Amino acid sequence: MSSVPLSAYLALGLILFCIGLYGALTKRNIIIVLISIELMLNAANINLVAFSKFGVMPSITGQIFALFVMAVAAAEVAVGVAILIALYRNRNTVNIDEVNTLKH
Amino acid sequence: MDLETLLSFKWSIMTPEFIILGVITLLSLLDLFMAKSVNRKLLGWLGLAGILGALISLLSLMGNGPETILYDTFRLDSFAIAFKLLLLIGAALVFLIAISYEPKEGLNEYRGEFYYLFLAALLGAMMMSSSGDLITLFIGLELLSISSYILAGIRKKHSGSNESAMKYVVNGGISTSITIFGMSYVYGLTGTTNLLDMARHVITLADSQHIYLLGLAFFMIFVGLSFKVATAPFHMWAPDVYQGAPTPVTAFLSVVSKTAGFILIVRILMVIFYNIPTEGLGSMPLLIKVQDYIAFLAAATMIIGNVVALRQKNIKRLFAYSSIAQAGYLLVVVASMSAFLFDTLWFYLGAYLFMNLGAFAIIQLITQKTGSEDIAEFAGLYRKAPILAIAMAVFILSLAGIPGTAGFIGKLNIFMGALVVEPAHYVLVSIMIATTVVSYFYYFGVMVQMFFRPAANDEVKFKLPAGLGVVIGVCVFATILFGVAPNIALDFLQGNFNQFSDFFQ
Amino acid sequence: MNFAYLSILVFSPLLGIIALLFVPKAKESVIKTVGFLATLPALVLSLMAYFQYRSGSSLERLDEMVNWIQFGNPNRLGELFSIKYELGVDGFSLIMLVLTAILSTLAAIASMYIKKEWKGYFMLFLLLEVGMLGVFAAENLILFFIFFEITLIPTFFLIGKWGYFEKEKAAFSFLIYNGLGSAVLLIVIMVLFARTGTSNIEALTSILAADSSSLVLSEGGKMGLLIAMLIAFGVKLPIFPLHSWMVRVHVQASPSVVMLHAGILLKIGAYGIIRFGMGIFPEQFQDLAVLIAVLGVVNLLYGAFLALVQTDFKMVLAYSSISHMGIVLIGLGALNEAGIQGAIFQVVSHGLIAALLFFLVGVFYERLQTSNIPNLGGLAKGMPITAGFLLAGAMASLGMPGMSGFVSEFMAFLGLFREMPVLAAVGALGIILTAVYLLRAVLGITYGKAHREFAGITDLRKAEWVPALVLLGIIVLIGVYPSVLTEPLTSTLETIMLGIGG
Amino acid sequence: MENAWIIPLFPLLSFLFLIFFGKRLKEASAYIGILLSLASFVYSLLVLFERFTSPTHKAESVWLTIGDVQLTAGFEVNQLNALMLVIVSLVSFLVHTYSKGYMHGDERFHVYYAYLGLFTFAMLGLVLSPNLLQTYIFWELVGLGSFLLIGFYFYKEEAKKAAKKAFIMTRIGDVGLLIGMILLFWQVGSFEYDEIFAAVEAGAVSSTMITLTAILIFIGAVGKSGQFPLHTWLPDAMEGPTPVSALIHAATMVAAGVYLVASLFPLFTASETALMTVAIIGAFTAIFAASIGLVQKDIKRVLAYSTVSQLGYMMLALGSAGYVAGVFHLMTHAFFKALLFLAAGSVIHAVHTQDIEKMGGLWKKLRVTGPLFLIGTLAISGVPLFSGFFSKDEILIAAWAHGNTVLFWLAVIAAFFTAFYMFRLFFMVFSGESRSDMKHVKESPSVMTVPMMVLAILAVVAGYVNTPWFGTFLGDWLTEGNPALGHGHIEGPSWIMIVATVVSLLGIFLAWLIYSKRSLSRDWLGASTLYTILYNKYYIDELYELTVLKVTKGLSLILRFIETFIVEGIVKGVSGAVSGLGHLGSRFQSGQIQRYGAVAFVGLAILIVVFAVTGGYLK
Amino acid sequence: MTLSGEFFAFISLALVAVVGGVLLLNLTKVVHMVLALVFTFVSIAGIFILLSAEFLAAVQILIYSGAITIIMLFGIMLTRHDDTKEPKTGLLRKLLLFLGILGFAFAFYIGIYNLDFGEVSTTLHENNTEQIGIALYSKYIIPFELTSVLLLAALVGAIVLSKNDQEKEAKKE
Repeated sequence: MSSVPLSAYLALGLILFCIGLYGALTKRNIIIVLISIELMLNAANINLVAFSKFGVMPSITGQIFALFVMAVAAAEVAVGVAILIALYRNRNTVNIDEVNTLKH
Repeated sequence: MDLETLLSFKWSIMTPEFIILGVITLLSLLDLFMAKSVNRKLLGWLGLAGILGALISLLSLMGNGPETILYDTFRLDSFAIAFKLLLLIGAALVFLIAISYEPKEGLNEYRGEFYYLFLAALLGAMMMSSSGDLITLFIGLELLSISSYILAGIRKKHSGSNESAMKYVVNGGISTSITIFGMSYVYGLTGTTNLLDMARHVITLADSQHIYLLGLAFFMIFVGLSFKVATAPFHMWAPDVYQGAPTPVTAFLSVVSKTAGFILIVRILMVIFYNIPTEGLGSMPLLIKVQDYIAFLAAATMIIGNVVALRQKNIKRLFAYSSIAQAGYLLVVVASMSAFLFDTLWFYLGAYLFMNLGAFAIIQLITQKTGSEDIAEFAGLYRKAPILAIAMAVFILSLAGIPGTAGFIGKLNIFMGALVVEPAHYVLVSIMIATTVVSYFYYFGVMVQMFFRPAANDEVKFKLPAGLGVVIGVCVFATILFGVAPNIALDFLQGNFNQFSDFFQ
Repeated sequence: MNFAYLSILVFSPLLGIIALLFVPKAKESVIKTVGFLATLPALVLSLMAYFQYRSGSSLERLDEMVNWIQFGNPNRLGELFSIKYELGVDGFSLIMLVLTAILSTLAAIASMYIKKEWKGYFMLFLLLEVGMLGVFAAENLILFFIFFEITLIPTFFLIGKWGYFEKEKAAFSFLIYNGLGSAVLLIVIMVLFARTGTSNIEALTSILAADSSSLVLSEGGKMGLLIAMLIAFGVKLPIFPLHSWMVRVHVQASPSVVMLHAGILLKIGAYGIIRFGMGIFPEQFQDLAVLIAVLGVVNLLYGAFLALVQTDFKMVLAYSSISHMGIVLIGLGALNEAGIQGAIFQVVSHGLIAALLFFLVGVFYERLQTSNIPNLGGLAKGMPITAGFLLAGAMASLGMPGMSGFVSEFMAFLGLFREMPVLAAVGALGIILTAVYLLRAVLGITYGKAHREFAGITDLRKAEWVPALVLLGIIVLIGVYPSVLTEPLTSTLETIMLGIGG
Repeated sequence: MENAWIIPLFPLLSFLFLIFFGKRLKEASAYIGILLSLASFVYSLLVLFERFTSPTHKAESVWLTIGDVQLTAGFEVNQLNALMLVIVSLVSFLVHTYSKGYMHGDERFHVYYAYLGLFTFAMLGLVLSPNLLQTYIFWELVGLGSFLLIGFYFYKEEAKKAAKKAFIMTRIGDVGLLIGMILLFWQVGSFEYDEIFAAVEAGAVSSTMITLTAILIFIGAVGKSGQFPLHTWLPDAMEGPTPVSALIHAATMVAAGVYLVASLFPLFTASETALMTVAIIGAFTAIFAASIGLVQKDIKRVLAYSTVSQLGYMMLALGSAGYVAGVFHLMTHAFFKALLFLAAGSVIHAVHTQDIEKMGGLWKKLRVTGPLFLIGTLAISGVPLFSGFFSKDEILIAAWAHGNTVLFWLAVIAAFFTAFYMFRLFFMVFSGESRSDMKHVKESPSVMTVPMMVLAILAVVAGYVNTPWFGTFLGDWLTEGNPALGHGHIEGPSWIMIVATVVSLLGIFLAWLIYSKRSLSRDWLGASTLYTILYNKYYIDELYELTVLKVTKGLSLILRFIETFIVEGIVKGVSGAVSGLGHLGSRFQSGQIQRYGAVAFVGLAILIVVFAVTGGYLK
Repeated sequence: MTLSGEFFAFISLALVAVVGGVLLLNLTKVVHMVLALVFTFVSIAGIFILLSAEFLAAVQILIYSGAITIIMLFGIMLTRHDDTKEPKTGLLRKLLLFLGILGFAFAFYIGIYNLDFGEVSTTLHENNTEQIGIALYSKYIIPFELTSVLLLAALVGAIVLSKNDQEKEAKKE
């Protein structure tokens, strides 16, 4: 049957998750941060879909779950960008480090 | 599935959700079609009526056994009812605060949205409390989160509000990713998203690798969700977001959203992870094994929340840290995993709801009046408005856990739960108590301002809006009532929810 | 005596609070009268209970019990994990109730020196009285704790708002120390409650007494709880080195508040140690007896030495309180009848004496605006009666026979000399030092050359006579006829001794 | 006799009445005081006469219950008590009377009488006490009375200091008494004298314990009776009104120490060490105080040191097993010393100074006081036929008989000193030139002189109740039925009496040579170091100042240091640490979004790694 | 693991995805980063196809490569997109973060490197879309409907927040 084992997919998911995470936590541009978060969600999707095929009880559920995650991700991005735009209007910056007036 | 099957389900158990959904629709349509000149506060009262309607319908649903629709994607067990009760009461009070919210630059244009986004968030929270399916829970969580992101940023001309929303959305996104990543493993190792099926599956688990992965998944889910309840290590966003967000939103985040987070944590933890054996059938559950980690996080949360609060000058920030600390106390409940877990959690969340919302109502009143969020604005409150000052004192005393208030009974519950188990969590309890004493410093700091310090200007007269008046009144009453006669609540719990025995059915 | 006698007694000051709600803020004399009157029901009721007890009626008839809080499922757990509203008294607590009621009434009179916001003051004052009365009437640890904490908040405000220059600091100091103390106490109580499912003192005593095989609590656990309890009450008492808050409070709070604070609140610590520490953990207490006695001696001498170099009379009294509380510990450490009885006597006696002395401080502070010894002197010239009372108070405090201080001191030492003669001998030094510092201070104030004109300064006013005379009267009464205390205490002591096995 | 307990109540009544209502009575207060003390005296006298015929009476009732132990209070009338009752009430009555004249015009007249009442009450109570505890109680109360009266002139700094000193010094002794008494209690199980004696006799108490408790109790006596080294308060106590000095610091209270030792005599005799201690301290104090008395210039101080010295005599007597001698001297001393003080008071009343250097030639002006003073002086000097002669002689014999040769000679020297300084005093005050500034010297009113006369008579005749010539009536009576107290009369070599007479006459002669006839230079000692040392009372006060006081003060300061820097320091440290932690935490909250996420993730990673490593899943 | 077409497909898709991710981290221009990520998203779609999730693959391309990327680009254009400077992040934080990620990845890796539940033949690839549709509209109707509320909320929110109403206010003044 399949020549690519489950673990390979999971490893890919893990790697992408880590990349996304690193990006989300180090990148300065808020847009990139948001995109990185999307990448993390996508990595989770890979897991879900992979489990859907190779899991304990293969079923369509995993794919459905992934679908919902995508919908959520889309909504989140939309809101994120909208907030960014509102912020940009007031602050004129997209640099995440400059968004630090609330502190201590 | 045809329509007939669809209609054969007992949709009536979803009445509260439908009511909220209906009101959301109604409000959005009304907002769209109503003339600009019409005061949108009307919508607020409408929304409040919706919440109260949902509350009534929820109460009427009480006392039945667990009912489920569509393979547990909706599930109404006593746990759900009990906690939804809190969510609805909290939301109703928040709504009252929101109706009286008058920020400087005006909110009139978005007031309609403001209200129904609250309702959307509430709907998400309600779904989080009454579903037995991971997907539904996740969607509920996201509905709550995304609505909250928008709410936090709804004062879009206010740079603090923007920043707060930005911080919220970025950190929320990360937390979502972490949670979903953990969930994907849980799904993968059980092959289902139905919590009870998962429980049935994992209970026979013997492969240590699977258990290990589930352990990792546990941590991811737990840390991801700790964002929602603002506990360590995912607590740092809270002060900034609370400070920047509009006060009603802060109140909402600190009470309703937090409650929902705990509901979700408890449900996932208790159903899935409590049933995972560590070494084959019948051995110690995984949850017990990681108990110490939770306890550690609880301790860290309490310490951070209470200690950093000492330095705060901004009242909203102060309450943010205070609510971190309170979340730490609640985490102690989770960490102790006693037989009293549900009762304790429910009672404390209830008490917390009243005392914190009451406090926020007063905070909103004062910050709005003076235009500053500095604690010093509370100076001389006793002179200017003695009743307000005494009400605030009641809330603060309750938060500090002084007898005679609901907060004390709640803490008593927590201590008992933590000590009644074997081995007892002496260290955790000690830390909790020690940090409580630390909290006296800042809580009583506010008291000192209100009662001891002279007011900067005695001119300011407080006009108490009806909404806030009701909130404060209800909260003072409830805080004292449940402090003096807690059995009203506890008997209610015992009498109507049958020890949450249907939780695992 | 019948239904809810104790409840009415304990909560009667609430009536005053309610009445005060309807009195306009500015009506000073009305407020003061109402505040004073509100302390009377408790006084009358407690005295009635005392005399009825003396005339042979049993105290058990006063017991009250109502279900209050039930944790968990009552069907499954039954009586376990239920907290009842249980009030009841034995001889010891009855005495403390009477003491509280008396001192509250007198302190209400002494509150005439309050200069501002009388309404708030008296409301808090009465709330404090409720807490204090409740502490002594509670038959149940959790209820005890609740009342214990209720005393905390009004005291915080009373110190912080109506005190002297550094009042806020003192209030915070008070709050944090006592907060910590009560936190530790809460742990102890909750551990006991969680382990045994009950917080009733008697039930706990019998459960732990029957627990010889350490099923409920390990030996170490019991010891730990006792030590924690000692720390908790040690803050209140205060035991060296947990005392610094108390000095501040004594100096900064207004005299009427200090009367209650020194008179009653500190005594809660001793009451707790005797009632709970000794009552619930008698065996462990025996192991700690030496430590307690040593602490007692340390307290006694430490307080005395420090009192010796203070220039503020209030500081002298504050350290003298520390020193005198050492005698309580000495008596407890002796762990025999004489010692324990001495300790209880000292609790009552010091309550009265401290109240008297602080009241007098209030009297002359009100007139002279200072309590600094070098600034005073020759008070006997201008205010001979005040000076006389002051001297009498000092005599009582330093253990002059014929006054209550002697009886308690004597019994405490009598007890300790039996068990640890050498330690007791060291402690006896404290008796000398007490005389030294008290005379130094009191004579410094009353005797010697007057540093000021006393023209226009009146001696004791009529209303001021009452507290001074009543307190001194009781002090002398106990000193001359100690049976007023010993007889009610007999059964309490027997119970304690039974637990200790002596 | 069954109602002997009423005796102390009269003065108590006087005290209570005067303290509450005295203000209105003003000087009429005196009548109340005098009347009530007279009542006491009369009653005491009745009791004494009754005691001659009937046995010891004792009545008690429970005072304090401690578990199974019941402490009692009551009264006992035995020989010693009865005798003391009379002495005390008599002197008290006389002083009450005398004071009416002496204190005339004082604005706190009634307070004075109230205090006198309080003191008399306490003293009579002390005398009647049947047990140690009660003794202790009244022991303290007499101290209180003494304290109040010494400090009567409270506005004088010296009076304040003296009062304080008196209280504290005696308290030091009292603590010894307290300890001794409590230790004894736990040995015997009772405070009752008879039970203690019974236990001691039965050997129920170990001998070390007897010695220890006896010495501790003796410390109490040392404090009260102004024995070395706790004597320094007594001379200072002369700051009080002079009648008070007569009553308290000569006749009664200071004798209480002697009385205490006498009461507990069987205990002391059970321990040779204890007896020896008493004797040595007594003898040493006798000569030590006498030597100081040689050079003092204050009339009352001279008398005070003489009191100390005489008390030493009494102690020596008791320490030499001379129970009768001690008590006998106590009695005679009470009379002649009270007389001397009252006479001195009369002098002071007349000349308004206490400095004997400023006096002189008063013999002619004070025609009553002078002779009375002389009688007293003769009595104290041990001139034959006066009371002092017999009692002192008794003491010397007791010392000799007991084998304390060294102490005996010390006592003899002290007797010489006594005679010398007393006559020095007499001559300086009464003989020689009258000073120019003493024109308006007037004899005291009869209310003052009559009491002195009574005392003078007693000072002469009191000795005859116990003489080797006319029978030892007193001794026989005192020791009757109580062999533990020793014999009523100790036989001694007759040369002792001669020696005593010779030394006292020698002393008088020397004093006459120097101070009256002035054939020897007055300044024979004036500039010498010895004089300075003596004048400064061997620098004992300074020594105490340097040692005890400094050490105490130093300890206090050290503890204050600990208080501020360690006790408070730790608290500050902890609160500082918490606050610092808060500061750190709040700084860490930098506002940077990603830091928050990073913290969360790193936290997660740590949890996971720890879980992986410790979970036991890695194979 | 046999060398098959599927294997090669996986390897190449995975490589593209990872490279895309790494480029995201290392490129300097924002637009480039977004484009790099498009590659990743597309290859993930490919992975989905390998996993018999054709419908998801299509959705992936539509949503991620299409919608989300476009939104991002809009976002970039609406804001200041020439901002390329990357101020130095705290090295310590990067290091800590890196260590954290390393530990995290390692912990997971040892859990999954040989995870295998055994092959069960699935019918996922047959009528994939229909299966999804049926499940979505029957079993998962509640979350599905809830998602619609979620999207509505996001829509409203996005409009409210990004609507530019400054001119209007300017007019008022």
